[in-house]
Amino acid sequence: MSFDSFSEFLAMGGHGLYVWSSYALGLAVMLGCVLSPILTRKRLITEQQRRLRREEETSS
Amino acid sequence: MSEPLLIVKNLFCERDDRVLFDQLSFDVSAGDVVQIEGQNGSGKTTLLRILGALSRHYEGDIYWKGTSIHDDSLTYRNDLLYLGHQPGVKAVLTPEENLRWFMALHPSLDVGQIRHALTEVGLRGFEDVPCHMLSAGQNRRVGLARLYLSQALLWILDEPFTAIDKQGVAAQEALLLAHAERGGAVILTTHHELNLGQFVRRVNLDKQVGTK
Amino acid sequence: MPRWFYQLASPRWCYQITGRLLPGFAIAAVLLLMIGTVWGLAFAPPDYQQGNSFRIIYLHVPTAYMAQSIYLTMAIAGAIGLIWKMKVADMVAKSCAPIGAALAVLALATGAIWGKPTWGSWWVWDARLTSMLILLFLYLGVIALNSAIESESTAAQSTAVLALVGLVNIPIIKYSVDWWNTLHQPATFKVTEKPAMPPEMWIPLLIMVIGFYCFFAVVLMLRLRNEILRRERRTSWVRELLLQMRG
Amino acid sequence: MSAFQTKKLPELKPGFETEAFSPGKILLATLKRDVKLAFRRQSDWVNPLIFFLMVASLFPLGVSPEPKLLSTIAPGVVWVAALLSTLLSMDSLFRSDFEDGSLEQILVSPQPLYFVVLGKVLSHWMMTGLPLTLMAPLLGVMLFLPFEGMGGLVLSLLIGTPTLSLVGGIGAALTVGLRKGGVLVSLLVIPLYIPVLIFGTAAIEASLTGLPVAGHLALLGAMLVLGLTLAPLAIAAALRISVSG
Repeated sequence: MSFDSFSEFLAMGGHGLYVWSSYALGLAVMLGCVLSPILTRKRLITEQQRRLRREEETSS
Repeated sequence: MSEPLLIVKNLFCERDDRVLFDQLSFDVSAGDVVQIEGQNGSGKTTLLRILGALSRHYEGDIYWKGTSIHDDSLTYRNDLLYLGHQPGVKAVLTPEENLRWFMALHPSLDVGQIRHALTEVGLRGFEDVPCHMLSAGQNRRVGLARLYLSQALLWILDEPFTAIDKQGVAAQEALLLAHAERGGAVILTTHHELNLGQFVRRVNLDKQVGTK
Repeated sequence: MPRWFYQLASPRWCYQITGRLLPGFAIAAVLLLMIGTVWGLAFAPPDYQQGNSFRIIYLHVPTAYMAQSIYLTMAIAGAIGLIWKMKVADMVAKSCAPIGAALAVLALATGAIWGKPTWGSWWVWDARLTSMLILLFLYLGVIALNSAIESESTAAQSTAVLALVGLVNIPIIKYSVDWWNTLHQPATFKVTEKPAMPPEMWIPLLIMVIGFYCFFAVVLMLRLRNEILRRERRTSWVRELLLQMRG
Repeated sequence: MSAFQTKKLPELKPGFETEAFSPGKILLATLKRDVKLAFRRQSDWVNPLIFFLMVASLFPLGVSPEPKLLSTIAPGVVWVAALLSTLLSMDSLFRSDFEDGSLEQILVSPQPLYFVVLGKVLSHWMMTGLPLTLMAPLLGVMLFLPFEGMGGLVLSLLIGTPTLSLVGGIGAALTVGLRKGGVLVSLLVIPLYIPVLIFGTAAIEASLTGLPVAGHLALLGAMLVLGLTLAPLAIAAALRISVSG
């Protein structure tokens, strides 16, 4: 551990704002990267199931 | 009979989620005039572009003299004359200059024949007029003049008679026939009722659509 | 061609195998990134010149590195799609571009934030940052071209050509920017060029890089599976899959 | 049948075309044709030149008319203006051929596309890059570029602008089938232009400070050689893809 206390850890030797905003940004971008395809998948599947249902109705 | 020149095997093509044709097979021999029929949007132009090796959005095989057209595309293009939807005529050039460019692309043809070809399509006296001053039909004729110059075995013509008057159409039909008689082959689409009677073979694309 | 190559070419097989691989890679990514971050933030010693702001490199360097290797992946996948007409390769190439662009943006942003305490300004025309900016431009071009072309296969082929042209250009761009930088800039110290980085500094960096590779794999597979589903929606196996999901 | 006038066509000679073909001939023919076309449509090549002049004259107005400042930014300004006006003319390289069907005719002809493409790009350069190079000293004077820099300016543009045409041709070929290709070409191509810009301006700066210019020009030349060999291949592939779509 290179920090003596938690508050020092947060302060990052006066550069806390820079370090923490970087990591927050990183987390946000990475979450976005993961969430966007998951949401796309959900939308895609509902769309296609709606299409399937429509086709079943028209064919029956 | 000898081997067919062009063999089309199990062609499948899909556009915008729509199957245009599936399991389409036919062949073309020397002396054939083949008309591709079908409603608007049935894929006539697409098929001609595929046959002209311009589009590769298909599955299946096309053979020219026994080899796939993409394996030996140079031989195929040597034997091919393709006239597309657009006549390929530059508006700012004169008919003669346009044909000279065609001759540059096919360097072994005889440049001296240009005047003769233009006369044949009824453009005598218009050799030096820029094409944008000519009518749509005359522009089309500039494109068709290539038929008189070409030494290609296979002609692929997409709506060659668009904007051409009745006399012109009759002359062109005779030309297609003459080409077939000298051992060439023609594949074309047209909305005109061809007066070639028994000489024409028809490939209908409409039947392709309904098949599941 | 070996058998797995043909199998890989089958979207259906690809969908199934990625489905099986996903959880493993996801767990690995989360673990590695967490270990690397905690180690880098809390346990690695501070840099003797920059103090604690150097801890940003645990994010900046891996993302910058990933942005480059994703471009390489994209170009290679594009080339495979172009040469062997392999649909899955096209889809991989298409899925790569947005991930690479996102990581390039992240690398630029963290670089800028790191620059403020280090150089005293948000943006410095440093060789690395400038190259990264140009890489981002290349990504944006690829994405723009892909979205401008309606036909899927034409879009895939065109972007593959563009990606390959970009790939040939990247070394030229890099060389010219490095050279331009030394011409115009007084030399600034660079943290990554310091000869002796102690192991407790670079081991977490290595862990982060591997973690980011896993992360890339996860996002790539997620995107790839969407692409497969969308493009293969008319096939019977997707239909069955949809029916199963309905329960 | 009797309705037809009988037609006579010359006999077909199989394998007739394969005999004669030379890359030099088709390159020259393409060059001639495209230069002729450009001369008939003056705006195609005059407009980018006017644009070049106008962009360069915006800088004194936008930055400052102070000679000292202008002379320091002059190399960059002239090069950026040259780059932008090349881009402006890039979109039309294949577009008219695509629209009137000439491009299809080229693709189905038995000519190697490489040389036709090379001919088109060279003629494009002759109608944009070359006049830009000849006009550049005028801009240099307007921007107070010292006389020592003129040699570097003209030479760097002379060697650098063909590369711009070659690389831009790739962008033009990729977007030729699209309705709104114009801005897209710039997006695709600008990042690829950066090395040319860097070494082009560096050559001018070197000649200003009396340093040897040859090294920079050699690098520009190397890029040109690389472009001449690889760009037509990429353009040809891109054209086939675009027309196929």
